[in-house]
Parts: sequence; structure tokens; C-alpha cells
Amino acid sequence: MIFNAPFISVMILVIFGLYAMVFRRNLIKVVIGLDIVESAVNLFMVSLGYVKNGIAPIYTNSPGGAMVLPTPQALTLTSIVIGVATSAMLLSFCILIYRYYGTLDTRKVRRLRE
Amino acid sequence: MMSKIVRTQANFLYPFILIFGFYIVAHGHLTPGGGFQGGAVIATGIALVIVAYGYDRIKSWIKKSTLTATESIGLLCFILTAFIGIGTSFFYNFLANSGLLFGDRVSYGVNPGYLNTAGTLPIMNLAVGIEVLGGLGAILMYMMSYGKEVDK
Amino acid sequence: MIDVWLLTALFLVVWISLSAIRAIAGPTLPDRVVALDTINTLMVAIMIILSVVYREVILVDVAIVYALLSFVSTLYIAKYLEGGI
Amino acid sequence: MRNILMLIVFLTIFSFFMYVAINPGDFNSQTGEHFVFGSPKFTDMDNYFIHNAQNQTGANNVVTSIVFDYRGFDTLGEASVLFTAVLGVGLALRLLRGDKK
Amino acid sequence: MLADYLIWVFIVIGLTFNGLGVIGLLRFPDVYTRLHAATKATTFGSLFTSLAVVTWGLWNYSQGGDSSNIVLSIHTIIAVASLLLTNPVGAHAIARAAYRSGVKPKNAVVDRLEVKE
Amino acid sequence: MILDIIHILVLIGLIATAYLAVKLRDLMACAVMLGIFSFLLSLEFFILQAPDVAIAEAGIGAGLTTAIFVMAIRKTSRWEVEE
Amino acid sequence: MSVWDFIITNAPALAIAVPLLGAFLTPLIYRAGRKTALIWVLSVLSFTEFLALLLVYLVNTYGIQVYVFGGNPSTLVIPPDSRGIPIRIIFTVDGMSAFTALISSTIGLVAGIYSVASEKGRGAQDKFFALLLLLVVGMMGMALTGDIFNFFVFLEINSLSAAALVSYRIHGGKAVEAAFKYAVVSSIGALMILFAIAILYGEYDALNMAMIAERMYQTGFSTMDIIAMALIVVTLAMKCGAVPMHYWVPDGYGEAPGEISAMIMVASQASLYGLFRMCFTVFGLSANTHSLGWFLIILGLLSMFIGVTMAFLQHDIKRLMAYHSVSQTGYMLLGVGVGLATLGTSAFNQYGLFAMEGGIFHILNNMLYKGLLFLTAGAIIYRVGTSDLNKMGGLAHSMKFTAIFYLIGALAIAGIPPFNGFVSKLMIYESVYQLNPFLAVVAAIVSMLTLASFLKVFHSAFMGPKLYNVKEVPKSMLIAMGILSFFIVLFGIFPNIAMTYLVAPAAHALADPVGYITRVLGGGP
Repeated sequence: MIFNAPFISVMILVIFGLYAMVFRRNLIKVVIGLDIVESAVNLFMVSLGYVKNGIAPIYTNSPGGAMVLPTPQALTLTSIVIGVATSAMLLSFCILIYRYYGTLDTRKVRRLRE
Repeated sequence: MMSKIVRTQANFLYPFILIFGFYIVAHGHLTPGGGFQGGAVIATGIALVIVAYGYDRIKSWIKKSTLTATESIGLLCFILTAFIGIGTSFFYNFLANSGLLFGDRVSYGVNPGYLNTAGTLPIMNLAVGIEVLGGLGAILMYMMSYGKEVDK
Repeated sequence: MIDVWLLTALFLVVWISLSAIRAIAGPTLPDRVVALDTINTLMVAIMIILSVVYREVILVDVAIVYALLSFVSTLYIAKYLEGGI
Repeated sequence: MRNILMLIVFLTIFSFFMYVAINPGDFNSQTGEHFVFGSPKFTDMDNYFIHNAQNQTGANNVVTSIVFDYRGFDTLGEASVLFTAVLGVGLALRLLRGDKK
Repeated sequence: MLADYLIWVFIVIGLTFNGLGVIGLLRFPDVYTRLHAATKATTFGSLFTSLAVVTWGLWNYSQGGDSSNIVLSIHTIIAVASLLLTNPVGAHAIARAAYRSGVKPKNAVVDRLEVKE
Repeated sequence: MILDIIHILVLIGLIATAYLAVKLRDLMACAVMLGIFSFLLSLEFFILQAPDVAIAEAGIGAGLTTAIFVMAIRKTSRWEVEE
Repeated sequence: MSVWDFIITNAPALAIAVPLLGAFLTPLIYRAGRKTALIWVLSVLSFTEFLALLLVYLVNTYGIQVYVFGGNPSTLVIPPDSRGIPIRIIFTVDGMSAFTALISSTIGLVAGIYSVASEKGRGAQDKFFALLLLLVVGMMGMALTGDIFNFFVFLEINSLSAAALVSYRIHGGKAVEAAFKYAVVSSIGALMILFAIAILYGEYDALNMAMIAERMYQTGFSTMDIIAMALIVVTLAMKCGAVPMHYWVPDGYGEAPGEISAMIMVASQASLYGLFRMCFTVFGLSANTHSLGWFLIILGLLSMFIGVTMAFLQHDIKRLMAYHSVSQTGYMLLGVGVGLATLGTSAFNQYGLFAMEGGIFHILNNMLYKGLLFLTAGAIIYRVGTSDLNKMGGLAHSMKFTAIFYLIGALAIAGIPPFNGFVSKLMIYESVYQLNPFLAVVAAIVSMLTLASFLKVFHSAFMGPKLYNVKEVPKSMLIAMGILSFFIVLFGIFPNIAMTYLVAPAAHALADPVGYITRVLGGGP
């Protein structure tokens, strides 16, 4: 029934993110695109570790059964914090660029190529 | 500064968020959660206070330098906990199953779990929690302060 | 027999999709924020229901974090609209 | 011109990715070439974690025992990334003395 | 038996109110009425769906289930309590911000806030 | 069966909000869309039985990222292309 | 257990942990004053350098070093009950890793000494020095790790700290623009690598490089592996600044402070190391190394030629040098690409290994002379205040040492005999000629063009009438430049030192993926 729907949506999300990074004309849009790509990769990793009818990899008073693979979740935790660190830094660069250039338009932020 | 309703509710909610964040940190090895998640929850609590009171009121309560120092100290605790095990190897979990502090054994399989298990994991959880709280809080304060303070 | 909890979850997801339409269409920013708030509330409900579906107690913790934190982003946007920050 | 070029690159990547996602391989066997949602191909490393993490580290949460014990060094690196980001934000948004507009 | 009926009732009430709230969010003309419908009705509805969960946990526990059922009930109550604490504040903030940012109520006959300021 | 339907609905929601976060011209609306995207992603992680990741995404993605974006937009400009 | 035994046992872990600890403590120590913090930072950097040297010694003496984080004991790769799977993070230090770690820590130490004077009086110095240490950590971690996800984490540390350092001198927003570009390129590259890591994980349920390589060899090279390989190779080539993806290089190198340009250049070479490691060790057994090698050769040719051509058009000294470093990257890709293309054939022993040695020796030489050139450019900018070549002139009158150092660097980069560039370039020409004469001709032409370009710079910056009344740069900057020029002359006159202890072990380690896998897994394919 569900087929490979999570993987398909991951790919579509990656394409959206890359589209935002390449074609949109605002630096904050670039950061948004990066965020979307990063979330998509996270989703990809977590769905790689999903086992059908599995339970969360935590031993509690729950009915037993096959457990979802835990490693991708650990990797995703790392990757989420890295993502927020990256976007915070990029946004602070955006603020500085706006202060010195007065715009965030990617076609106008080009003082380096005179 | 936002309206009085928001401020009152922020006063009321902030302890809850703090307690819940520390619950997530402390029970990281038993229930979902851990250092990052708890630290992020507490940092969001800081964000709540910042947005409720505004930067001008906050800056005398929470100092940026304090937050960055908190972050450094959390990281130091983390790396030192890793260093203590270096007699065997870096990041060796020397407390697990030792019977000492946090060293109780657990049986395999489904069990309710106790807080004093898992060796160095709770200590590392706490250290990372402090680190993430300081780091994310510092990022928030830096972004909030830019343009507010007069450039010398 | 269809599980009652699953059916509830399905209905709640449908409600979330409908509120997302308001978030997508909303002419002004406050409309979108209202939709965001609604989605938050429904999301807490659906998480609680799903943790019953999966028969896992610990999953409710996620819902608590959600309920406590989701309104912070609302407050930030509201403060932006007021002209603060 | 540039846009058309980028569009071609994009379509290539897109078809590439779609090939990854859609082609489900052989549904019944574990050795099919592509990923199947819900049934990973190899699970031996994760099975080791699931079966031994509780005994070796004493934590009920397998994910935490991986994050802080088996792959603790990753966590140190990741905390350093956050530290780097805080330093970077502080460096970028520092109060400027002498720098003119 | 009684608990089953109770759960059904709670769930139906909850879903109905949630649905009404969402319909109100979709159909009403301006921000303030949408806010009114959405936040209030959905908070109420979520309260009832969660009450169903609490009832289920308590019922299972009283039927000889293990202690995780009571934990489920308690955690659900905490979640609902925090929802009840946070939701009105968010709604208040949005309404105030919407008014401050210049969104006028549609079809309003009297605007007292405007008179006051 | 019903879980699969829920799953697919959530995925469609993810794609739609991501599309709008890319497409809209009002950056604040994009931030709101990114917030909804994060919420839905958290729900998706929840469905995929990853409560740790779901909590992290709820705390960081939904709470803090939106706050940081809003602050950055306040310090810069709200519209993608100024007229 | 004495301290010495302790250090030897834990050297790979300490090589990361010591600079990391130093970075965490720097903001706290800086509160006690600048001088204390500088002493702290420099001693940490020196200790790191010592550890890297120790690693080189250990690898040359005892073979590949393995360190298991959290293992009991620290060399236990495979736990007895895990049925042959490495489960923890493993540092695997072979010749190439130790080599890259050595050049990373060296440039870190030199940049630390240089920035004592050059950054004096600027704000937020505690953050600057902590980020410098973190950049060293990132490079060394990328070099030493044997775990593919750990590689990603260190890549991220590397790129974020480098981006923050590029923006250090805001320079009217230009530096921030360059930093933004650098950060976006690095982040998207890192995300693509993460995607590839996820694919590899999903295929083989392993994160250890040796384990992935072995399983890939056993199950055959599938379509998914091709996708992962394409993502990894292309993004790492982008990170090291090969030509079709080189557009961020001149901005990033041009706007950073001089010592940071040198460090970022070495960081790019750490990415180059990652590229080689992936190509040889992870994919080397299963993939078609011949076509992969030709891909690298073509990238190298394009980089060499376009880099040097673009450099002629520049009138900004740092941008000019940045384009030259694109062109130098081409040499390394060419040399190692020839080795990869001939891997496994009889030609490998005839000239392939020699080409690889040339390429790897060129990495070392490039670190030395390109670092020296960036440092001299930083010195010029420190005194003159502009980086525009048209506005400079006559600096040789007042900045004699800087002029001499610049001349040494320029002659070395052009491959003039008494200096080290000559040796590696000669090795590359000789071996590449046997694969295809055309490649050697292009390499020689590019070398001549490089000489012309740098003589032009020397003429316009140092010769001519005295335009500026400036003093020589402070001592610490001179010391930093002196260290590098000493090694340039040393390796130019006695190349055998570097060849025997550094380059040959590195080339042999790269060319022997089976040995790597056998050392880690115990069995091997």
C-alpha cells in the first residue's frame, strides 16, 4: 500500500530545496532551501531504519516486537543540531550583508565580481 | 515587551518548561530524550522569556557572556567525562555495570528502568544539556542584540 | 472491526489537512498564524491518540514537548506583527 | 541560458533520484538492488545494538546508548559544531569598533 | 462496558468540536472570527479526545492492566494541561498583533478598541 | 491500512508546505510554512517510531528555527524582492 | 604506565582531543588576558604538532594504527560477540592520514604564530583563536577518522569554522558575502555527502569505511553505489576547488585574512584527502578505477589550465593567488588520478605509483609555498592596506625580508630547481608522460605560465619606485614565514627526507586498500 512513498517524497523535497537555493533571488530563501534539503535528508535516514510494524527502540512496558533500527535515529539527532547551527550562522551572515549592502537580492549582492 | 497576559503566563510557564527540560535530560537513558532535546526545550524556554519581556529587560538578567561560559563549561564536563575513561580508551564507559554511582545493572529485556543505571550516560546527558542550553540561548541573544546596542 | 483510535487519528489528520488549506490560502499573515496555531493543537491531540494506537506510553512525552513549546513560534510571529523584536 | 542549463542539470538529478526512490526492486527477497520501505537489507549492526546495548551500557533507551556510548565521539564533534556556530554568530554579530560603513 | 460508551462519547464530542473549529477556520470571513472558532473549538475538542485516552488508561488499569496505563493517563493530563495553559496565550497574542498590524474586523459595527486608543 | 493513509496524508502535507515555503514571496509566510513543515516532519518521525528525533525536531525545528528566522527577517526585509 | 606510554597508546585520540580541549578553554582563558590566551593557544598547537609527528613516527614504525573509541582495550576493533562487525567509531591512521594530519597541524601552528601580530588590536580575538583551533580539529579529524559519518561531522566543523573565519574582517560586507558563499557551498556539499552516507548505510548497514568496502566487494557494485559515489566524488571535488565547481574559491581565499587563506587552502586539501580516501579505499576495490582515474585526470587538467588562465586577469593579489591554488590542485588531481587510472595494472608499478608519489609530494609542497605566498600577501596587505596590485610598488625597498620570502615562494611554485616545487613537478611530468605525453605538455606549459604570473606580481608589487613609506612587518609574522621558507629550501635540497618518511608511506598506504581493510577487519576480502 505505502510502497516507497517516503523515499519519493524525500526526493521531491530535495528537488524543492535545491530549486530554492538556485533559482530564488533572496538569500533567506537560500537558507530556507538548505533547511528543506537538510530535513529531507533526515527523513531519508529515519525512513531507512524503519521496520514494518516495529516499535520504538526503547525498552519500556510496551508489547514486544521487532524494533526499529536505532542507528539512523542517532545519526539524525546529530544531523538536526548541525542543521540548526548552520542555519543560525547563515542567517547572521544575512543580517550582516543586509546591513552593509542594503539588500538581500542575489543579483545585487555581487560586489566581489567587479 | 508583550502584553501583561503574555508576561504573566511566561512567568508561570517558564518553571514548567525548565522542570520538564530537566526531566527530559535526566531521564534521557530511560525515555525518549536526552541532552540535546532537553537543552533545546530549555533554550526554547529562554526564547519564551526573551519574547515576552523584550531584549531591553532581559539583557540585565541573562548575560551573553554567562551563556557562552555555560556552554564552554558544559563542553568541558563532557570532554572530561570522556577523558576519565582514557585509562582504557577515550569515551570508555567506565561506570557502567560497576555498581558505583549510576552503575546498577539492568536485566535484558522489558523493564521499568531506574535512574541510577547507564554509567557515564546521565553525566554526559547533563553536560550536553547544559552545553546546548547555553549555545542555543547564546545564539538567540546574539541575534536579538544585533542592532539594539550602540556601536562604539 | 476497525480500531476506534485509528479512525480518530484519521479524522484528525483530515482536519489538519483542512486547516493547512487556510494556512496556504490565508490572505494575511495573521490568518496563516491562526492556522498554525490550530495545527499545533490538533497535532498534540493526534500524537496522544497515536501513542495509544502504538500502545507506547513514552510517546506521550513528545506531545507534552509539543504542547509546551509550539506556541513560542506563534508568540514570535505575533511580536513581529506588533512591530517588536 | 544559465537557467536552461540549470534546468537540464535539475532534470537529470531528478530522474536520477526518482530512479532511486521508485524502483522497488524485488519485493520478496532481501537482496534486491533498491531500498524497500519497511524492510532494510542488512540489519546485523543494529541488531547488535538492540540486543547488547541494554546489557553493556545499562540504558533502556537504545538510541541514547548509541548517541553517547557507541558513537559518543560523533556527539562530541556535533557539540563542537554547535560551539563553532555560536562562536561564528558571535564573531559575525560582534560590536564593531572602527569598522566604517 | 460503561467505559467503552464513555470513550465513544468523548471521541465523538472531540471530533465534532475539532471539525467545527476547522470548518470555522475555513469559512469565516476575517481573522478574528477565524481565531475565535479555531482556537477555542479545537482546544475544547482536543481536551475531549485526550479525556477519552485518560478514561481508556484508567479503565485498563482498573481491569488489572499494568502500571503503564496509569502513567499514560498522567502524562496525557500533563499534556492537556500544558495545552490549556499555552493555547489562550497564543490566541491572545495573535489577536492583539493582528489588530496592531492594521487588520480590521470585517462587518464590524462598533470597534471599541479604536475608540479607546 | 488506515495508518498508511495517515502516513500518505502527512507526506502530501510535507510536500505542499515545502513547495509553498519555496514559492511564496512574503518571507514571513515562508517562515510560517517552514514552521508547519517542521511540525509535520515531527509527526512523520513520530509515525516512523523515532520519538527521540521527534522531540528534537519539535524543540529545535519548530520552536527555535522559526524564532531565529523571524528575528533575521525583522533585521532584514520582509519581502523577497523589493519593488 | 608512564606518561610516554600513555601518550603513545592514545595518540590518535589525543590528536583530536587536545586541540578540542584547547578550543573549549580558549574563551574562558581569554578572560585572564590576551597574553595568557596566546601562550595557551600556541602551546596547544605545538602539542598537536608534536602528536602529529608522533603519529607519523608510529605509522612508519608499527604500521597502520587503529584506535577504537570506547573499546576495551582501545585496539579491540571487533568485539568477540559481534560476528565480525566493527560497531564503534574507529580511527584508522595509515600513512596518508598521518601525512594530512601533519600538514594540517603545521599550517595551524604557523598561522597561530603569524596571527599573534597580524590580528592584534581587532575585536573578538578569543573567538578568533578558538575558531582557529577548531579548524585544525576539523582538518585533523577528517584525516584521521575511519568512520564515514564521523568524516561528515568533521567536514561540517571544518566548513563552519572556516566560513566564520573568512568573515572575520568584515571589509565593507565583502568578506561576509564571501563567507556566505563559502558556507552555502560547504553546507550543500556536506548535505549531499550525508545523503550518500545514508545510501551507503541503507545498502550495507555499516558506517565503517573498511566494512563498507568489504561488503561492497562481496555483494557487487550496484546502482545505488554509483549514485553514492557520484555524490561523494563531485561534492568533495567541489570542496577542494576543482574547476567546474571552483567559483567559490577566489572569493573565499581572497577575502579572508592571509593566514586564514593559507589554512583554508589546507582545509581544501583535507577534502582532497577525503576524495582520495573514498576513491581508493572505499570504492577502489569494486568500482571501475580506470574511468574514475580519468575523471580525476580531466578535472585536474581543467583546473590547471583554467586556474592559471584566470589568474592572469586578476589585479587583486589574493584573488590571483587563489586562482593559482586552483591550478595547483590540478597538479595533485593529475598525479593521483594517473595512479588511480592505472591501479591494478602492470603500468601501476612502472609509473603509476611514481605519479602518485609526485601528486602527494605536491600536496606537501603546495602547503609550504602556497602558505608562504598567502602569508606574504597578508603581510603586504597588513602594511599597505590594499590588495590591489595596481596601487602597489617599491615594497622591496622597505620590506626586504618579505620580498625575499615572496621570491622563494614564487620560485618554488614555478618549479625552479633549488626549491621543492621542482622535485614534485618533475616527478609528475616524468610519470604522466608515460601515460599520455599530452598531459605532461599541458603541465609544463601551466608551470611556465605560473612563473610568468608570479614574476609579474613581483615586479608590480616589490619593484619600481618607492611608493609607500612602510616598515617591515612585526617579528612573529616574519618567524612564521621563515619557518615555511626553511622547509621549502630543505625539501628542495634534500627531497629524500620527505620522500622517505612522509610521501612514500602515504602513497603506498593509498595504493593498498586491501591492507587497510585487513588491518581493520582482521580478515579482508
